Amino acid sequence: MSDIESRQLLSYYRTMLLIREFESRLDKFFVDGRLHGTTHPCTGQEATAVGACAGIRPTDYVVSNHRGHGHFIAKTGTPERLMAELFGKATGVSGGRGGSQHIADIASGFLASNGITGGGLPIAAGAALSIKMQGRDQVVLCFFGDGAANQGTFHESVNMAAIWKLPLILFCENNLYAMSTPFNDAFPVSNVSDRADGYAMPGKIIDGNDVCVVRDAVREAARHVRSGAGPYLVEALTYRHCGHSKSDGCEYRPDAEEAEWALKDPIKLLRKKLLDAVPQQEIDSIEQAVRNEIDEAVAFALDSPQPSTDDLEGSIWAN
Amino acid sequence: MSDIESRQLLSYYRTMLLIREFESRLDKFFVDGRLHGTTHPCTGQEATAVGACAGIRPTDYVVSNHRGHGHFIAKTGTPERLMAELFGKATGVSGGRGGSQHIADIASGFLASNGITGGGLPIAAGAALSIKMQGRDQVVLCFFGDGAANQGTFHESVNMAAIWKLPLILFCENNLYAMSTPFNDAFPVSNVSDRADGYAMPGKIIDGNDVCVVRDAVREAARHVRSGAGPYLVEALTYRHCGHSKSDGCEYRPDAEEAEWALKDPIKLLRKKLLDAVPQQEIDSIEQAVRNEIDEAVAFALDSPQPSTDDLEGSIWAN
Amino acid sequence: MSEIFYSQAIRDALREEMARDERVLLLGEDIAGYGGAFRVTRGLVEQFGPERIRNTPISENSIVGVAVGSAMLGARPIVEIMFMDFITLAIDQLFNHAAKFRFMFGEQVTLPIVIRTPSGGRRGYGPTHSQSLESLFMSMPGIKIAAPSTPHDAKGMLKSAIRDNNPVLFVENKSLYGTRGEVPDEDYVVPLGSAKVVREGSHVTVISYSQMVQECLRAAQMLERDGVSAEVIDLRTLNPLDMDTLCRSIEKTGRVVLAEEGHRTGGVCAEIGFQLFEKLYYYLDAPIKRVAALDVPVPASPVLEKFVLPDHQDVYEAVKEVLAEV
Amino acid sequence: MSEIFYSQAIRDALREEMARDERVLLLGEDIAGYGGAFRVTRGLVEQFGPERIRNTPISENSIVGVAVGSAMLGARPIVEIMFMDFITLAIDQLFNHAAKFRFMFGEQVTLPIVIRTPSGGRRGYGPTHSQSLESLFMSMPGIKIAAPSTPHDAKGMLKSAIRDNNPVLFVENKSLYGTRGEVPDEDYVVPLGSAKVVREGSHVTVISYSQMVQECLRAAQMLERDGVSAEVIDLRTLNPLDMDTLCRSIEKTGRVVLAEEGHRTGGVCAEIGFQLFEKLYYYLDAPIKRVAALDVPVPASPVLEKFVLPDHQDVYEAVKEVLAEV
Ligand SMILES: Cc1ncc(C[n+]2csc(CCOP(=O)(O)OP(=O)(O)O)c2C)c(N)n1
Ligand SMILES: Cc1ncc(C[n+]2csc(CCOP(=O)(O)OP(=O)(O)O)c2C)c(N)n1
Ligand SMILES: [Mg+2]
Ligand SMILES: [Mg+2]
Repeated sequence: MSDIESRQLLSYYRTMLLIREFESRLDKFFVDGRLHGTTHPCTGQEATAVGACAGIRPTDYVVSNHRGHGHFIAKTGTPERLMAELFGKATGVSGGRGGSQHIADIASGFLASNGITGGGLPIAAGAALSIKMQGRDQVVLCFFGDGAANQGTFHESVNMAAIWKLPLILFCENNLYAMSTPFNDAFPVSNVSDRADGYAMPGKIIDGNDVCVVRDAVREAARHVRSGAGPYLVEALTYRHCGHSKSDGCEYRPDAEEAEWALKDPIKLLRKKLLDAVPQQEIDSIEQAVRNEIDEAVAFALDSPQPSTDDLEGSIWAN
Repeated sequence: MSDIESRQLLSYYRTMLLIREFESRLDKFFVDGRLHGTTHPCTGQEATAVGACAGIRPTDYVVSNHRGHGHFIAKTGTPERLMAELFGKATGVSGGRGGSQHIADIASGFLASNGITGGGLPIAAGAALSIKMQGRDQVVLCFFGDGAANQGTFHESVNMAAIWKLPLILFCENNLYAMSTPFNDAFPVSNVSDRADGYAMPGKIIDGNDVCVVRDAVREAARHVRSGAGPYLVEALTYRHCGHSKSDGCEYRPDAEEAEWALKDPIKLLRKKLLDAVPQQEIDSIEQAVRNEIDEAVAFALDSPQPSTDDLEGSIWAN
Repeated sequence: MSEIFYSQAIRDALREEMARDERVLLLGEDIAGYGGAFRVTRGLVEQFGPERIRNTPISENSIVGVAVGSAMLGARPIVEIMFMDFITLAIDQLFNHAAKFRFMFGEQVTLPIVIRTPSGGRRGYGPTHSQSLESLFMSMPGIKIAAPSTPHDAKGMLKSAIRDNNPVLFVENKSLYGTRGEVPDEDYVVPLGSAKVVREGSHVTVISYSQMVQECLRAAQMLERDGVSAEVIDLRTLNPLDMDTLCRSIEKTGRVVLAEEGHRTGGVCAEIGFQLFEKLYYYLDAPIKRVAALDVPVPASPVLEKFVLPDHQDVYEAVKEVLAEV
Repeated sequence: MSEIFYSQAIRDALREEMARDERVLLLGEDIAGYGGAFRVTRGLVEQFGPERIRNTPISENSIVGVAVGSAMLGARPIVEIMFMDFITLAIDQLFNHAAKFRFMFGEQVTLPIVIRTPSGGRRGYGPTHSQSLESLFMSMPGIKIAAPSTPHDAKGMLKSAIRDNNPVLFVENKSLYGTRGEVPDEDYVVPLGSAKVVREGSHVTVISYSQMVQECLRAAQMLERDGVSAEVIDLRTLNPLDMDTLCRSIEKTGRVVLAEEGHRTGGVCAEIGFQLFEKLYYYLDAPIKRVAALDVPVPASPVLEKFVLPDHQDVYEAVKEVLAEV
């Protein structure tokens, strides 16, 4: 492995760990009753978030969904204001108004996440339309789940993106379940990408737990869509290591399946790879740095003020 | 041609003529200002209506769309109460409340038509679900246009029909335009049926102007769906000989294209075929009978009373 | 009588009606093994099987459309929309199909459909998982609206809704699922279209429905300590409205506070208030006040959410204001 | 000044704003060559090309979603929904996305989006092509609602809507397209949020918007013959509401009739009536009356449609009733 490569892998590792640590810290806060509401953790799916964002340029855009913490941290690089958002604080990315499912950081190109399954797809297509009409060379990377692919918005937006050849990467995190519903109960075909032909676009199935595979696939997709050839579907197979949301014990998943995917933990796999290339100590220090960073994010969130209630109704309108 | 065959063709011919005469009479009434509102004539598309209904059993069901006069006459066999509906009379199939786009004749298995493009697809899937759950052996034949195939409801309903293996025939009348929009402006693929694979269902493209071809394709589809194998898409290529609705002069269609399709007029084609098999006089007498039948339908409509306004608000609730 | 949870009352009604009438089926996302996001349908698939407790893909508009089509051929479908916020996706099938088919097809069809859905906030779920959208349905003729506030009414009204031959929107405020109450052990129904005086009083009539009834009752207790006797009425059904029960009370009290969890402007209270005003202009001793959510999305932050959503304190204050009018 | 059709006024506003600001684009079904079902956008594609006058597939919900996404990156999209009835399909993108993004993302984005759509009946189009669904939007914070009744206001308000940095629902009652009126030749705007006294009077205030304003004016003429002086106010914008203009008039007349083409129950009048009642309880000399459509789908039959929809005769009678109150 070249040095550049190992630096890159270390950087992916760091971000993936940051995401995992973020989610696991949240989990503790929920258990301790320090957070309420709910959240959809992405534990186990760190390679899709980090790999996909590594495959686009910093100036490109991301549209996310309900399971968006990983996407956010991968795209923006920092967990602080997301942590503050979870705590409902004024310094949160959405000023505390959105919470876990409703986050945006326009300055970093993280356009929107939303609690409506499938709702982000037309939004992403619209952003891509603006890019195209303005003659810019950015792309939009839209994350959505296998479950979202059965919403009418998938069909409608992908069709529009295809006829207008919009720079849109449709990145499906197929984690085999939509909430409790196994893929095969909701689809008559074996893969989401079996539908790509129906929109005359490429559809590629990849290992979503290998961050480099994900990055490379998205790079390829980005090249394609940036060239004006229209949308490109990447279907990344992955698995969440946790319940759908806080209240889910995952009784619907076979133990053997969970065990099998535990072995494919993207962070473990990457760590193993790294151990061949860099000294253990370097990895250890990243792990420590990540814990520190999350500690700091928590401190930031806790220290932050509550949002103001002044003229809340007035604030709904832009001038 | 066997005698049975020629009897059958004569019967198709009669119904197709009935539809055409119905539409052309309506047209006159609109021009004369005796009807207002609007209507979507199916002139030129008589073979799809008649052929498709000939391919299912009388006990099967039909769900229609905004361009539904032909479907209605083909399924129910009679234009009288539809004519009364167009005149807004109490004897109309919908009691005058629905008008051209909102018709049903449950007793004849004509379940619904509706003014919402794509709205009938989930309705048809639901009807098929009831059939399946009740262990009956009927099928639902759902008419929709190429334009409707881009609505989210197409995707959602076809997916559900496919995973549940519902007895649903998806009959797409692809008349190359959705209102003024040519097929290729709205689709990135060449045919609606290019999407069938994405739902693991058969998708068959046929000549929609040959009534026998249509009938045979729908028969085949009916066999398939009745056997429990799930939905089946038939895409019938056809053309309307008229504007989308009353106010449409069709400036968006090339003259050459219109001329080409005029040659493929399904009624002319069938008449020619029949002339080889039965005496001209028999055809003439059918043509006369059809005109009489429409005259009678008009007389029936004109003689019928206006709908009552008594307790109109109360009538919205079923007991 | 047994004391059970609101969610259990709903589950019992479903179970009993499904046992009673094999045409009844359930459609919704994750309603089978998982039992739905709020576990209301848990255990039903074991008894009735996956055909009748039917998990659907995530396709709200077409799920409702499928229900409509199935009802046309004799089924009595119950749809669970996981959060009321997602009903926005199904408005076309609800308003242009379910609500209209019977009337516009000259009364040829009946559509016995129930749409069950959890409404409301107070859980920090944020803007797309906390709404109370009943008011959208107030203006669409052809769909009944039920919104019970107790386990007793939830069970009895859901049975009525299932046996009703019309589309019924059945609103279950999610804060109610964990509340308990007495429910008869034998079969009973609570008819749709009847409001209920849940607390008698003489100085003011406080009218609400769903979870806000609990807030109103709490406010009434606070008011009692101040010597104010508040009559509290639970509307229970928003369409059809039982105006008679309201009018009887107001003829007595002359003063009214209306309360709902939805947004203030264009809400349920506006319609009810207007009707009361039309009917009781000469009986009212003071203008009607309404208590409702601020006109902004329901924020996730606990501080903001509490600020935006109305509660017993707001009801209490509104009553005080109404009583202060000359 | 030139006398032009309402549809021409809209077209002129579109043309001028598109020439003025290249970020403005139009999205909708058959809006390019065909010019839309009502030919309102006819001729624009020749001037601005198919990129900016962009025909879409039939996909209402995602068309609105695409507009939202494009607005996030600097476009100023105008969506035409061919009939207001079809907006039901787009309620999710409108209510959970367009209306909420600014607030719920902590004011990071502005969404300058206009949704133009023809409402209303009186053409025999039947239940799914004749609705006036403004009231749905009354209860959703975050979307302005404009509904002009004259070519002058249509042009001036559409310009305001296009220049506004918020989502605006722009309602064009289809009966108005063929009406004519004077329109200034130079650039002008009519601000959103301002109602207008379109006829002065002293006995009663008649309040309406969109096509019903014409019915009210006709009723006012009939009333004049009876010696009744009716003040007629055109609301023009339903959100935000200009209550001041209404209150000033009612403080003078003491009597009010509200009129809309939508369904009576849960309609626009309920909200406005309630607010008037809240604000003017001590000024009103009689209960407010409302004139609206019956609570049934709008039938196709001319006889039934006329029976269901309100017109000048209904306004006339309502005023008579309000004046008869002691
Ligand atoms: C419109 C809508 N319907 C249903 C839900 C509830 N819901 C939230 S996530 C989810 C499953 C989504 O599955 P998938 O798209 O595969 O994403 P995953 O959760 O697996 O990441 C469901 C049903 C929702 N939020 N929005
Ligand atoms: C939801 C909805 N959107 C738009 C329309 C307006 N409209 C009526 S028919 C039509 C074109 C439909 O095209 P297609 O499905 O191909 O059927 P065709 O008219 O060609 O038979 C359109 C856009 C509608 N009625 N409903
Ligand atoms: Mg999934
Ligand atoms: Mg077509």
